Amino acid sequence: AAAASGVAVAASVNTDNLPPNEPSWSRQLGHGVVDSPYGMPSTYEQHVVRRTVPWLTAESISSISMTPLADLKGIITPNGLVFERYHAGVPLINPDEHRLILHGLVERPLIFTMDDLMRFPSASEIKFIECPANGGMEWKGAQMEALQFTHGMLSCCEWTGVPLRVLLQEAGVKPEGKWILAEGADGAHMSRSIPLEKALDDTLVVYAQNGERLRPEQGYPLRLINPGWEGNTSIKWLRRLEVGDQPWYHREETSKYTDLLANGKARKFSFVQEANSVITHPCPEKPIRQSGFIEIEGLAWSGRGHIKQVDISFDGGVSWVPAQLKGLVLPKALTRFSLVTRWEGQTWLLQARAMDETGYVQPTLKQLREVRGTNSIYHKNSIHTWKVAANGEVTNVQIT
Amino acid sequence: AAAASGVAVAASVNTDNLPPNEPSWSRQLGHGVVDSPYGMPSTYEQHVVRRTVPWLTAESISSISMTPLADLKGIITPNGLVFERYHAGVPLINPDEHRLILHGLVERPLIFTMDDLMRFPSASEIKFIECPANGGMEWKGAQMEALQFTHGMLSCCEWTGVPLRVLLQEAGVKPEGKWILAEGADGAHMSRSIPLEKALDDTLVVYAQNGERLRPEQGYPLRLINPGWEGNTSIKWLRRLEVGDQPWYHREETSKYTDLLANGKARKFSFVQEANSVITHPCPEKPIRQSGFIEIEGLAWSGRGHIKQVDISFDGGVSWVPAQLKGLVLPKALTRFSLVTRWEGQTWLLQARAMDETGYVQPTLKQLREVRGTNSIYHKNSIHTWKVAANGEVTNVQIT
Amino acid sequence: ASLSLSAAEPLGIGRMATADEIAGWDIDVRPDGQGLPPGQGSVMNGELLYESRCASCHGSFGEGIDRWPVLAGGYDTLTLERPTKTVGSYWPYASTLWDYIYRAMPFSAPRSLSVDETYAVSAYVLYLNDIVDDDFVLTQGNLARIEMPNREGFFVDNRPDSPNTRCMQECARPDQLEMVGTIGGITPVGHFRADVDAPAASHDAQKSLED
Amino acid sequence: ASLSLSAAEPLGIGRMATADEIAGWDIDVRPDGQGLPPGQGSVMNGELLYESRCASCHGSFGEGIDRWPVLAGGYDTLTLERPTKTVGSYWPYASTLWDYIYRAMPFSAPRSLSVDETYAVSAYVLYLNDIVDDDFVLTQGNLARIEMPNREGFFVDNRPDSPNTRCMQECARPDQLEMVGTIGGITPVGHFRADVDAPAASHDAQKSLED
Ligand code: HEC
Ligand code: HEC
Ligand SMILES: [Ca+2]
Ligand SMILES: [Ca+2]
Ligand SMILES: [Ca+2]
Ligand SMILES: [Ca+2]
Ligand SMILES: [Ca+2]
Ligand SMILES: [Ca+2]
Ligand SMILES: [Co+2]
Ligand SMILES: [Co+2]
Repeated sequence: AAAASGVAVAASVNTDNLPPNEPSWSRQLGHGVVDSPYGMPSTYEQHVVRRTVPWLTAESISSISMTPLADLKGIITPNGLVFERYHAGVPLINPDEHRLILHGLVERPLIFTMDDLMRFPSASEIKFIECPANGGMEWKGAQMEALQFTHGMLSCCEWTGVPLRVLLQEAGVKPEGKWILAEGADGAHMSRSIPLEKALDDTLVVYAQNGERLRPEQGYPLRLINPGWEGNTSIKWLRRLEVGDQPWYHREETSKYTDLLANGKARKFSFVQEANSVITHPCPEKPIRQSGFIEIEGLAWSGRGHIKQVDISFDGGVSWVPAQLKGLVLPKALTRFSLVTRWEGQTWLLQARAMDETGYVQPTLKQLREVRGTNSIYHKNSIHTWKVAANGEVTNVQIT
Repeated sequence: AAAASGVAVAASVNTDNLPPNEPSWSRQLGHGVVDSPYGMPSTYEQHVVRRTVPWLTAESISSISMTPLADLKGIITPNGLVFERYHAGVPLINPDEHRLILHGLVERPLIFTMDDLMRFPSASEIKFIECPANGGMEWKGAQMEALQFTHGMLSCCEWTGVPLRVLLQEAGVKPEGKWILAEGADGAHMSRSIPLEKALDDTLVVYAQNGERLRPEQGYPLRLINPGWEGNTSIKWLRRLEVGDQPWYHREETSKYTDLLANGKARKFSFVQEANSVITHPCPEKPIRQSGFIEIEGLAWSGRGHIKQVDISFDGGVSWVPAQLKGLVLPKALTRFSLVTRWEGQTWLLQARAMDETGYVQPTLKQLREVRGTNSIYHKNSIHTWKVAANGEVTNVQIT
Repeated sequence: ASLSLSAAEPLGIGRMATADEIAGWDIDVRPDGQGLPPGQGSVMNGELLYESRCASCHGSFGEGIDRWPVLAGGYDTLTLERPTKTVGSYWPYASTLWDYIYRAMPFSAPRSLSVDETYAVSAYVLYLNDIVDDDFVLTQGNLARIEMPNREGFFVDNRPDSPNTRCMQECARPDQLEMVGTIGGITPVGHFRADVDAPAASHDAQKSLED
Repeated sequence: ASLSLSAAEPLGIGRMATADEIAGWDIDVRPDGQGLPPGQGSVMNGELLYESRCASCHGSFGEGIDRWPVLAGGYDTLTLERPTKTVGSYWPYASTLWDYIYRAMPFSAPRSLSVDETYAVSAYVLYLNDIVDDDFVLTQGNLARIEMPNREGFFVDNRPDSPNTRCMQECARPDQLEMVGTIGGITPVGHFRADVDAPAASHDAQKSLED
């Protein structure tokens, strides 16, 4: 096969390890079992890490780091690479000393230990979690030069916990109960108001991610997951749930996480992460290195349910072709799409456009800006454009 | 609620951190983002690790470690806890110097770099992987005192790679081709013969697990996954695939991984991991600590496809009640089952019995021993029994 | 759904929380004043506290030091290209200020303020925003009655608000597409591009770069 | 399926492997002798090599030192309660021996034996198993003709072989259930049981326990 595509031997390659030679690692023994009781990636993968953009925040304690989406496959984000977002640093909580109090408009105010919570029937769900500020640095113009920074406030795990519904049932919600305040045990005591309707639908009180107990950065030992909703509502280090008859209008639902429009009015309680998508290959971190066959690959997701269709444009949105969904297509989970084609050095303005089960079609940047202006910060889910140059390099551009 | 179940305050609990007090971690800032570019579990979870039973093997280099199933939730095994099995230690392979050669009865013998392999259209599948020796220490009698050792040679990940079918298509298999030899780049040069039929069905040439590149212990940078088949056939550190017209009868398919029956004859090419199940809660590591409501939970899996039904017995197999399957029920993947009931100090002989989509029902130990004797080593998938004592302690027993 | 909620038999897991336990953690305050503990604080007392415990980050006038949040000013900027969203210019309710300071400020010593200190420092931030006079005393009784300038500035989520359709052909006029490139050099790309001078990928690394 | 395999258009990824490249890695040997390189080795030469490079683990008579594998003996033990499965008592083909030694032995220096050395040491292991005489010379030509004692000992997978049915009631007689407990003390349980003397959970930890 493949006259055009040779095995590219980089300068650093030691040919002693290439066939017909027996590589050095094949002529000796490696390390034994339980050398790492808890394993880590290969030292050759040290570039696959979370990264931040330091100037975004005053310091690292109230900040964000992004998932290296360009290096990830499938739909599961490994726990070590799930993006970080918090407002007072990551507390180190002793799980034996952690408590959840459920009170307010309930028949029976309750207090739970972690052991108590794990006695309830558990549920496991693969769901994405996304910061509503994902992509928000680009309302006014393109400035992020890598996929990790344009879309990396996004991860997807298998979460295990108790449906909040079950806990509410245990406490007995009074008829006046309409909203729930969720509060964290971190220094920020992060708090958000959540409509009872959501709590009864699919909110989970979570203690495990991808099989093991939550990571400290994701709320160990306990957090909320509001599937499909802006990440900030999925309170981490959860210590308290109060049922009330109206929302609390706390700092994170007034000063922050409201969406200021051009007319000076702001949208509040904008919970849902609307359908979104991005091409993960090629991308700035993964330019095209060889002509010929190429699989255009990417991720799509919607806070309203399943992804139904993703289309690809090579010409900046003038014409579109359908991509294939591949692997598991789960509601409110990352979904992979793929389109195989050939690249022979042509320039592309590459775009993906997702449609979800409600028929909602991801908007263009122009459509979004027309309605929302450029000061909205949050919920920027417009069609994203990668420019593929004749040499295969990929850059972030905007089409207006 | 719950007069009977109090918040058990262990001796080590610092009441200063309990409500109404503000815990210490809520009164200070935690660490910032990218403090761990690649994150790790909480230091409070240091007991959740892989473990081995040292006397099983001469040393750690050719040995096995087990997944701590009792502490895991859902169906995904986090990469750091996936069980280890290898015969010459874990090689540290430079991915730029790794090659896969595909040759033998093909039109076009091919050589691939890792970059080449990642250009092919990828597929991601959640599949269990199990060592056929899982539970094999118990053919003659119960001796493993924990779930981690009775069933821990078992993990389940989302694997991403190229279907082997696609690579074979690229090389063009000659009509005489019927078997494939897969060979590793480790010191053992681990080799197994795989029928072409399997290769064309669902074998994957895998470079990623749970989103990120393979862990060294699981074959970095490249391995085979033969879904539902004994783990040993899923050659790690894969460097060579040769197409032939007959099997090779190598050491791992003659001396090992053959099943010696009582009459002195041995079964060969016993690839499939038949339906199996185990109760993960309660279990020796997770005794019952409180009377009242309890969720009996466990894992079921079958190398022949989906799990269709799991039944539970509380009386050592005299009578059975159906359990519920919960979460994703995927073919050749771990599947969670659940049964909620009450425990008030009664003694139980607790069993789970899986049935798969082919109608195959997991056998009793007696049935298995009658047909296979006790020298089979591999493929011991019989119904497992936990004895629950009046004090809630759980021990491993056998019913004969 | 709420019917079945109260009707169902409890599983009996956990135990009743005592009123005392709840009281210690029940710190939330709502616009209608629910949750506010008895107490009070004057602008004058607030000034001293603010100067010693807040100004190092937020500035003596609430103007924000370095990249720390601005707390005051910004009136009539919400429609500008670069709005200044502050307690005064943006926040709809005064209760949010009290609640937030009591739960999260000062940044490095959350929950270190007493109730009266919280009233005082909240009063002072309101004063910095010209919402109250310099002789004002904020109390459990009057906080809910404070009218914030932007209280009418919010509306409930009405999305989807930006309709697109699944057009497949001639969806835009090629000659009208305008392509705008990236402002270069401000994101960490050193791990995959050799030719650039870019920030580091963590605050620590960036700091040591700059030192 | 195999038809479409050769018919399909290649994607053009990767490149042709050269004969030379393949030759270096193509080390496998089959029962019919395919894959055996030209060469030879005598039992006599094998003895010297075996003593210096193999006996420290497998023992001078193939009896196995400590827990290292036994290579010889065990005839007529396959039906006993504790069978001894060796090259002589269990392996169906001599080719497997040559292949395995050439790919994986000696344990800590795999691929360090030459072709002739592999013939010699294989001959010696066969000799230890009374399969060849002390004057035997193993060659590319005669290896496939060696008849192993247990060559008829294997049959192809015929599972499912142990039928159960989904019985729900009275599936066993309670008075006939016999419960057998665990042999205690041989698995690492120290991480969840305080009252026991058990092995450590890794070889290193166990070794330092015993030292
Ligand atoms: C060491 C720096 C520091 C000090 C001292 C400090 N703050 Fe803050 N403040 C912050 C940071 C950082 C934030 C934003 C936190 C986040 O990201 O959630 C903030 C946020 C705020 C906000 C919300 C701003 C907005 O627009 O949402 C208010 C109000 C506030 N602080 C008041 C105070 C008061 C009152 C004090 C003193 C009692 C104080 N702060 C002391 C750093 C500080
Ligand atoms: C340092 C110890 C060591 C030395 C030296 C050694 N071996 Fe081994 N041998 C092993 C181990 C360990 C295994 C099993 C490897 C595994 O777990 O897959 C083994 C397996 C074998 C087997 C397969 C046994 C079976 O029943 O499957 C054969 C045959 C063998 N060795 C032959 C040799 C020969 C010939 C030499 C010398 C050229 C040699 N060994 C040197 C440790 C050693
Ligand atoms: Ca449970
Ligand atoms: Ca690909
Ligand atoms: Ca309250
Ligand atoms: Ca002043
Ligand atoms: Ca060959
Ligand atoms: Ca001798
Ligand atoms: Co929002
Ligand atoms: Co088998």
